[in-house]
Amino acid sequence: MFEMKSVEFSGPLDKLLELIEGKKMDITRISLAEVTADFLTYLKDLTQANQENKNDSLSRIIADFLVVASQLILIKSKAILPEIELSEEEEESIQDLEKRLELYNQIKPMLAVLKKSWKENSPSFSREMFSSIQPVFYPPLKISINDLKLSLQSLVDSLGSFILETEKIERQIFTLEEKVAELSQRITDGISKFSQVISKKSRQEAIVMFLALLHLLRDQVLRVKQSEIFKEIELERV
Amino acid sequence: MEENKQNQNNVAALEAVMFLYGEPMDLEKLSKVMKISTEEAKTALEELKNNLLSENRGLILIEKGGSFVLATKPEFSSFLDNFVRENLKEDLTPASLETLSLIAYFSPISRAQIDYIRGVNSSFILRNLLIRGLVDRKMKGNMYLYEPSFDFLKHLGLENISQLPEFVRFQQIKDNYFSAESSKSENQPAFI
Amino acid sequence: MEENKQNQNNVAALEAVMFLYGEPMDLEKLSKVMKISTEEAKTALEELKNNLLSENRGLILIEKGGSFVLATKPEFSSFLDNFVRENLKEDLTPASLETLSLIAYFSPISRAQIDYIRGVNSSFILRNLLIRGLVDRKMKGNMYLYEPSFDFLKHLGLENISQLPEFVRFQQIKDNYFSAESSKSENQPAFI
Repeated sequence: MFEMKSVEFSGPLDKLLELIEGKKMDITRISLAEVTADFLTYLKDLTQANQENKNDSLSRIIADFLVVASQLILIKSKAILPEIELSEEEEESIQDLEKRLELYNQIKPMLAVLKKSWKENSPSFSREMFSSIQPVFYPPLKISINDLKLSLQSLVDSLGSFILETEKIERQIFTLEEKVAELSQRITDGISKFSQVISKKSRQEAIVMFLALLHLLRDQVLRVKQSEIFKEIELERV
Repeated sequence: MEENKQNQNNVAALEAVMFLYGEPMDLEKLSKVMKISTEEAKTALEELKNNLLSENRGLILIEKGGSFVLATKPEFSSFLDNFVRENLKEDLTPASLETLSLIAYFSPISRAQIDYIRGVNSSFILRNLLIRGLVDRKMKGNMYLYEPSFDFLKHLGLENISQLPEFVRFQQIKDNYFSAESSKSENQPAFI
Repeated sequence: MEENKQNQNNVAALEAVMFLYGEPMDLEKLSKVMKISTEEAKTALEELKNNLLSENRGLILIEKGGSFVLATKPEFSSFLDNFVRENLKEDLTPASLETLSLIAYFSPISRAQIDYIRGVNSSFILRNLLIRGLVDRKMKGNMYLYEPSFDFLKHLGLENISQLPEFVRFQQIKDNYFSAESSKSENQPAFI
């Protein structure tokens, strides 16, 4: 099962490559569509592990995985329904993913090399600054109490933006498990349209909701019907 | 003869200054402290570096971005175990390793480039690496460029970054990739 | 021939060890650190001393009561003294001022906390502030805690840090920040 130590988790590109290599395929759109399900399963396991053991770095890894997952879902959808027209932006994003995977594949040996060097290193050491000098009190010529206050204030201000950034990322993380439960509940409550499920939800959350939908579909908990592309997805409990 | 004598003196003075200061110094700072020209400082540095190659010397000269610092030869690290910094003993996570190797082999590199190649947001990892002192960043234009720090070089016992294993080979990947990128389109989202 | 080679190696190792330790060491300690006999250490010391006589060396070996330490040659002392003084006199950089204000308001504070709040490694700046006598540090458990020096507070015309402007407000920010950080995860925030 899952190692809980976050050090064991690799990034999304690494995982994706591993899955593609596992199928002995090249990096193509077909192979990407092929491994989408496995990738989502891995993501589900990650989110489950995260629920059992809240951990900051794991949450961050999941956020990273979600970005790639949404691109894969796009590829998968296109593979299943070839008549889907991808927008220019979507097409670029898929090409980007392919390009990144190619590059990542090339630099993978680099990571291995550095990892080895890091482990088997013989370090050099330098001396501390003026290590032979005893401290002497040398006040700066111009320094006032106000300088200290202003400097600290601007540091605190920049801290605020970093904390906000942290919260933003955390807000983006909706665990798949939660969404599966939510979706399941809402269908039980009588909701029958996917658009109702994702109304007023952020793009990120909508993606996870769609993931949840795929999971319920796979587990044969529900049936879906879509008369036309971009039309309403009708939901029905099995 | 006179000039040679002067050179020798500069090498000795250089050694004394670098020993005392202990932190990296660039040519400008050295020439100012030693009251010689940057040309003379450069000659003295080269001679010092050459002298250190001798088997009876225990030091190396580490260089990064035009700055230099004296450090112990890596072969003697087993005698100096207790100087290893606590926060360098820890293993690197796969994400840190990924980011650090990009910075080591592809420096100087922007956060946007790192994010693009990794396919994920790297701000936390970069912050962590900065805090651990393994990478430096410098402002260029309106963005930060990241590069390996002196502490990183020291930790691996390298005199400069090009001593990293297979450095040239991986540099080529970077050159191929980035030159293809920049010739292809004007609007490159990843490299702004 | 073999023996000569070994001697050379000992001299190099000795140079590395003394360079880094920077404190007087006697034969016993040297032989223990270098894992050689005191006899071999003595031979290496003599050879090092001899090598340092060369005009292109800037260091000397000082002996005091059976202990040995490397130091800069006296002939360089006037320009090195100047160098030290110039360095201590330099204006504080924005980064130094930031670190100093952090220590003033949030003391006692550990290096890990300082690094974490600033988002970069602060060891060079802390060393600078220490030798300028602006901050002190004291060991608590296995880490140093930093605080403003008495001289520095006096220089600012303060009797204690609570007289700093808006001291209470900043204290609250500190408390909020660290308690929020530590409640968020089990992992120590400073060591992500």
